[in-house]
Amino acid sequence: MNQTKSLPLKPLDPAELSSIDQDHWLRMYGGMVKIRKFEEQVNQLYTGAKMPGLAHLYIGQEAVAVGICEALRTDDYITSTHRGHGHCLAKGASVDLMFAELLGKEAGYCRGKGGSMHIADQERGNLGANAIVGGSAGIATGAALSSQMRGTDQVAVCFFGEGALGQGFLYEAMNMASLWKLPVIYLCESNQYNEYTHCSETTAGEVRARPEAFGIAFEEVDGQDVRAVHLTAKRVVERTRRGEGPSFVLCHCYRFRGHHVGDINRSFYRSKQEEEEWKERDPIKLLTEWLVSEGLPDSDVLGRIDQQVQAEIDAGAEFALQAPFPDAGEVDQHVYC
Amino acid sequence: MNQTKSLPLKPLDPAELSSIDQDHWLRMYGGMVKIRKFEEQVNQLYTGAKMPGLAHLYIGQEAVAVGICEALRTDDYITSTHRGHGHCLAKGASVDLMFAELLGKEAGYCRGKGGSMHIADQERGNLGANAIVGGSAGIATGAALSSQMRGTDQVAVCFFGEGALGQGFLYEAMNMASLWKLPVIYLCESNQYNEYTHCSETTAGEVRARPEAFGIAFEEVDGQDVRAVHLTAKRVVERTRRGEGPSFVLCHCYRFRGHHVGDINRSFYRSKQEEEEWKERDPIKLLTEWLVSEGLPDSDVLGRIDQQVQAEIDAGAEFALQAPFPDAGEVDQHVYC
Amino acid sequence: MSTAEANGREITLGQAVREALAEEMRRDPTVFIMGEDVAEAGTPFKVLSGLVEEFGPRRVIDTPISEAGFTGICVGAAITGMRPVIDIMFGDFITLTMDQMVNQASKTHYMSGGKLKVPLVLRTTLGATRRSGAQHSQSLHAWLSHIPGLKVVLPSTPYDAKGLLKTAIRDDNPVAFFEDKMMFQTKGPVPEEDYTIPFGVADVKRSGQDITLVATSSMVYVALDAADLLATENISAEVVDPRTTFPLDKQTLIDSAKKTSRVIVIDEGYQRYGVTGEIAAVIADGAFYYLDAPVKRIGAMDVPVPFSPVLEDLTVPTAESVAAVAKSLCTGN
Amino acid sequence: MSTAEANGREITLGQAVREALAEEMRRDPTVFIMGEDVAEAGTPFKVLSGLVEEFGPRRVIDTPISEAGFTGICVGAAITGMRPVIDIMFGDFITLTMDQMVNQASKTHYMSGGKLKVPLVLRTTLGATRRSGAQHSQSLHAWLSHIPGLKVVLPSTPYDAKGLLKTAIRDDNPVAFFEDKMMFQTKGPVPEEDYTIPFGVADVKRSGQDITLVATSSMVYVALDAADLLATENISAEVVDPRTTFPLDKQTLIDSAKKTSRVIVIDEGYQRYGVTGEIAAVIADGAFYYLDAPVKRIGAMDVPVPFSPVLEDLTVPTAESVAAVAKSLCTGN
Ligand SMILES: Cc1ncc(C[n+]2csc(CCOP(=O)(O)OP(=O)(O)O)c2C)c(N)n1
Ligand SMILES: Cc1ncc(C[n+]2csc(CCOP(=O)(O)OP(=O)(O)O)c2C)c(N)n1
Ligand SMILES: [Mg+2]
Ligand SMILES: [Mg+2]
Repeated sequence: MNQTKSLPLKPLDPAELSSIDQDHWLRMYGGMVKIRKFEEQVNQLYTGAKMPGLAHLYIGQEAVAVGICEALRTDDYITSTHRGHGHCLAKGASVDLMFAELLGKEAGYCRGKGGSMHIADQERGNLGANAIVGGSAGIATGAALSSQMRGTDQVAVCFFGEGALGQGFLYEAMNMASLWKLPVIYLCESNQYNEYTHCSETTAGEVRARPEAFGIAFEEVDGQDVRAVHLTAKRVVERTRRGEGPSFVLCHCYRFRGHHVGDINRSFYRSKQEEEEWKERDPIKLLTEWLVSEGLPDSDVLGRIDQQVQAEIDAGAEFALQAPFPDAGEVDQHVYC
Repeated sequence: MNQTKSLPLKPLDPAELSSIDQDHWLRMYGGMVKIRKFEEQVNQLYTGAKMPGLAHLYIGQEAVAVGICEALRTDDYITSTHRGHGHCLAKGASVDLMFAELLGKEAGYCRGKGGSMHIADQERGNLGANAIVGGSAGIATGAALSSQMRGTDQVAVCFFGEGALGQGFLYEAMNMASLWKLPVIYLCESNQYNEYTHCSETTAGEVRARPEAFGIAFEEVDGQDVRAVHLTAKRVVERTRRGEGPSFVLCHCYRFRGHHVGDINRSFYRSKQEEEEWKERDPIKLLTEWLVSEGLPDSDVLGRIDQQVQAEIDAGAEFALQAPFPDAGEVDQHVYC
Repeated sequence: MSTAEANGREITLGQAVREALAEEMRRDPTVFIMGEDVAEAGTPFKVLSGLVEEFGPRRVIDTPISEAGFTGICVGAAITGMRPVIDIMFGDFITLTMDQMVNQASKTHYMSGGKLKVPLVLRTTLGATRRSGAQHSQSLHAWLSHIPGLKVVLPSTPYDAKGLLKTAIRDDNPVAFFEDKMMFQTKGPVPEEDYTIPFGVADVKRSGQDITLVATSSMVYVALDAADLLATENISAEVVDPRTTFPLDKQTLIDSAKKTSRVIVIDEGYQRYGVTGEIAAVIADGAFYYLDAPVKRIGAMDVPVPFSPVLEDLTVPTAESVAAVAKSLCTGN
Repeated sequence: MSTAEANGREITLGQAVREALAEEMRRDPTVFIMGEDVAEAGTPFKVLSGLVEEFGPRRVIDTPISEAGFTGICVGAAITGMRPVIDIMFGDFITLTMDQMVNQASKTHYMSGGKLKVPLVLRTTLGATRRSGAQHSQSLHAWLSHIPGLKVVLPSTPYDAKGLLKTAIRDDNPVAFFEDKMMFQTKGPVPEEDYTIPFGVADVKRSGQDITLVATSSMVYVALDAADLLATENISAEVVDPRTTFPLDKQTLIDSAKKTSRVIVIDEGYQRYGVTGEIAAVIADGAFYYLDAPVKRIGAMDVPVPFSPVLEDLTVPTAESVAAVAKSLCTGN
């Protein structure tokens, strides 16, 4: 069954919707397409044995990263996960330096030392992807404490998958965030699976009750619909910036591909049918249909965006492939400041 | 203000009350008196420099340990805390071997190797006190899993102070206990303070909402009233034994003394007045008044119990003082089986 | 029992681990497995494939992502009569289990004066060069080797893995069992018959006269390859595998050092304050009057493991780096 | 700046720590303290008494009992411009912070290619003989010394504690700072003036000719007392305090060993796979051709720390045990 059908999701408020002009929606369309094409390229690089390590694709979840980050300022903070390419791009990272990092090149965001699971982009407030599930809950919460202490109005968004709900560390951080009214948003991307195990086998009770138990405001949204995600994000981010304390946003979504590129035969943990049903609600398709129904300036504006993005992706991948690896001398640099 | 006044506590059900005969209440009276006198003796031994280390007295909380353990079988499991003398005694440990352990003597329950914070009494299902706050949540939950796997109907009770609510580890254990319907009872003794910090400064939201968020049944009880604790315990233990899954019982109580014996000047964290108000609800006093009002077989039955207990305590302390320390050769025994 | 009795039967290290688990689970109904994606998925490394089909989900238990929590639950189950085998996917994640392993499991028997015991096995991985980045590539076995009350096993061959894992499961103490994630496909002779390998018995993987190479886990292959390189220079290297860092077979290590008078200790953990320091100190003390050269150590470079392959490969010991040091020790320059 | 300039001013190690914190908090508004019962209570050891009165509850922050959680929060605060000083009451509880210290704090700078930094200090305690039992008596500094990206400090005197803590707070890297809980009342000369002590510089606490006693933290006093005992037997012992296990001042240790040709390494951590192994290996290698005897090690006995005083006292190095070993090394029997 299509799990989103059973979700208690509110219809969108037309007034709120129209408060955002079409250009902004087109921006988000471009942002989602960029993530999609970036990941398709990653898939090619990986299967073409050009990319080492592991590749956890964000395809299918684009609406979450874009809907949230479009509501943030450049100086707002995010922390990300092993499935972090989408968050990184949505926060404004450039494609070429990301590809370079994924290929372990010196031109990469982390000089090739971090890799896919550790990209950080300080200039845009991305404090880094994290390969420890739940591991960044403290970093995001601490960034929020720091913003409060320094008297800035920066907001911190902690992206994590629903698997992180298993880590007690998350509740320790949420408890303190609530006690100290920190400007942090816990952004749970519930794509239904912890690797190969369905979240219903790992999560007792109601997810919403967990943040609420720590006095944290809860919101739930259809993570396949960038409009729903973004409208909620705007509200929550404003509230958080005003100093009203932490929130928890549960985004119901789905990863269209395997847990990582190598996860091809998925029938032992989920059905083709389930995958197909979710793909009917492809976030890019949904936004496209709505934009078209709303009427576009000219018919191929979306096509032009697709082309621009594709060109950027091609150039970025090419740049990364050509870029040199770090010198051997780099290996023991940056262990200490 | 007297915090229990503001608590949402149900009046006792007369039917339930009368389901327990007076002898049993007298047993519980004796059990509480034993803990009280044991701890008074510990206080003397400690201030008399006869007992090494730290002494965290249970005085004031006797109704919790006794009310719960009187609802358990000998083969049921408990795990305990740094403030564990009461749990240990209520589960049936003998006074002399406990004193011996507290003094580091070979005759002690742990051959003097454990001490006050680590007494274990396997024969009576006491899997041990624990000096890591929240540290035994896994042990109790695992004992419940083991009972389920071995097909026995043993129940496990995890005693912990409200300070342990700060440890994420507790939520990891509760989540799995709920998922797997384990026969474990999380027994939170909320004596209001984590050492020298009031729990309101360390606990966001509602305590009851935390176990409920993990799908765990919640009960709340006046921890100063052994009748309330015991009636609740009976119900919860039966339910748990029937295989209905984990429960969480919040007992509102108060430690009458310092966090440990050395904690004399407490005015920086709590007022004399608050202490006095709570002492009005001394669990032994409350039970005594009720028993008297109900009518006792003869007027000095309680006095006789007091004397018997005092004699046991005196003899136990004397035994421990006379008992020899372990041989030097013991030091590297029992590191491995 | 020895590899000889395998008469031609070869299996991978991953299969050896699975066979040990399956056979012990058949032998003893109190043995069970708990961890993330251990059941249908058989772990991301597929080491446990098939076990849930034979033993069912009550004995091969998928958990939430709660390493501390399920390790603690297994401590409790072990104290009360079960024999859990904990699966921690990547060795880097044992950081999350340290309170339960070190403050609880390792001390329970002692603190209870010998009353309680904690017969559990924590299986996890070590080893770099998988391009997994700094949080999925560490070899943290030195930490657990430091803790009284724990035993630590580092198998290097399928034969050792099977025999040592059976011993670990039958042991009444908490045991940490580290498998190199790059070795799961390594093949070797393993007999059909039931056998165990005692802890604290080092194995001489190759005997030699001129220098002793003490190596753990996959570093044994690095050492063997180095020995081949050295042989071409007429240097005869002995390769000794302690197999367990605790209990440590000091005598065999010291005897080999006395025989060859030169020693290099090779381990994939961070070099400083790690396994190489302890073993080097033990040998330098025990064989002091026999050594012609200082005991040398080659651990992983003391840096977080970098992602970039060109950098990551520089952080681990190699046959070449070992042979180079060995040669300079033997030729005295 | 040196103890000489104290001109008579003596304070306890606890006071020295407090002074360092207060002075750094006045100097730098980004420095703050976080931990359990650190504010009004000033910690159970009263080391922080008075700080909340001066700096207020926004800079001296009481936390829930969530060691992992607030350590992680401090990592995030450090990455974003603050300089947290984390208070972990007992060193045994660092087990709960290992993922944040080791997988996050220690690797962030490297994994980000040098972009992010984590200027935090984790202050905690070590040391036994307080009758606190197996979970409140450990000295786990070897663990953090093993991890690239961390620096580890073990002050032995009030002077060193103040100067090293200031250096730690001003350092841009994550630093673990271990204070022996039995040493808080130890008095020593400390100047009024601001001073810092660089990391990686060992201090010769007593100079001698016949044997080198390398000792950390409170073991320095054990070594000094042993040196007094040895003096009565006309054995002149040199006592060297590394002060930081990383960075480690190998040169000073090796030079002392070359001078005396005999060495004992004394540390209160568990002996096996700990600090003594690393330092002994470094010296045995670096001073190989100068040593007249094997480098000996005296760590804590490899057992969980027992509660009973008669047993606990047997587990730690003493002046007598050190002197006995030293004598046998010097007299060759
Ligand atoms: C602490 C920890 N435990 C286990 C893992 C291995 N692991 C990597 S991803 C993953 C599943 C995460 O699921 P979720 O949080 O829902 O994120 P998703 O992959 O669905 O985006 C696991 C178990 C890890 N990286 N960290
Ligand atoms: C993990 C851990 N952190 C800190 C401590 C130090 N400590 C001992 S008791 C205590 C307060 C515990 O409060 P609570 O759980 O309410 O138990 P109570 O003392 O009130 O009975 C603390 C912080 C500890 N023992 N373990
Ligand atoms: Mg998921
Ligand atoms: Mg309390």
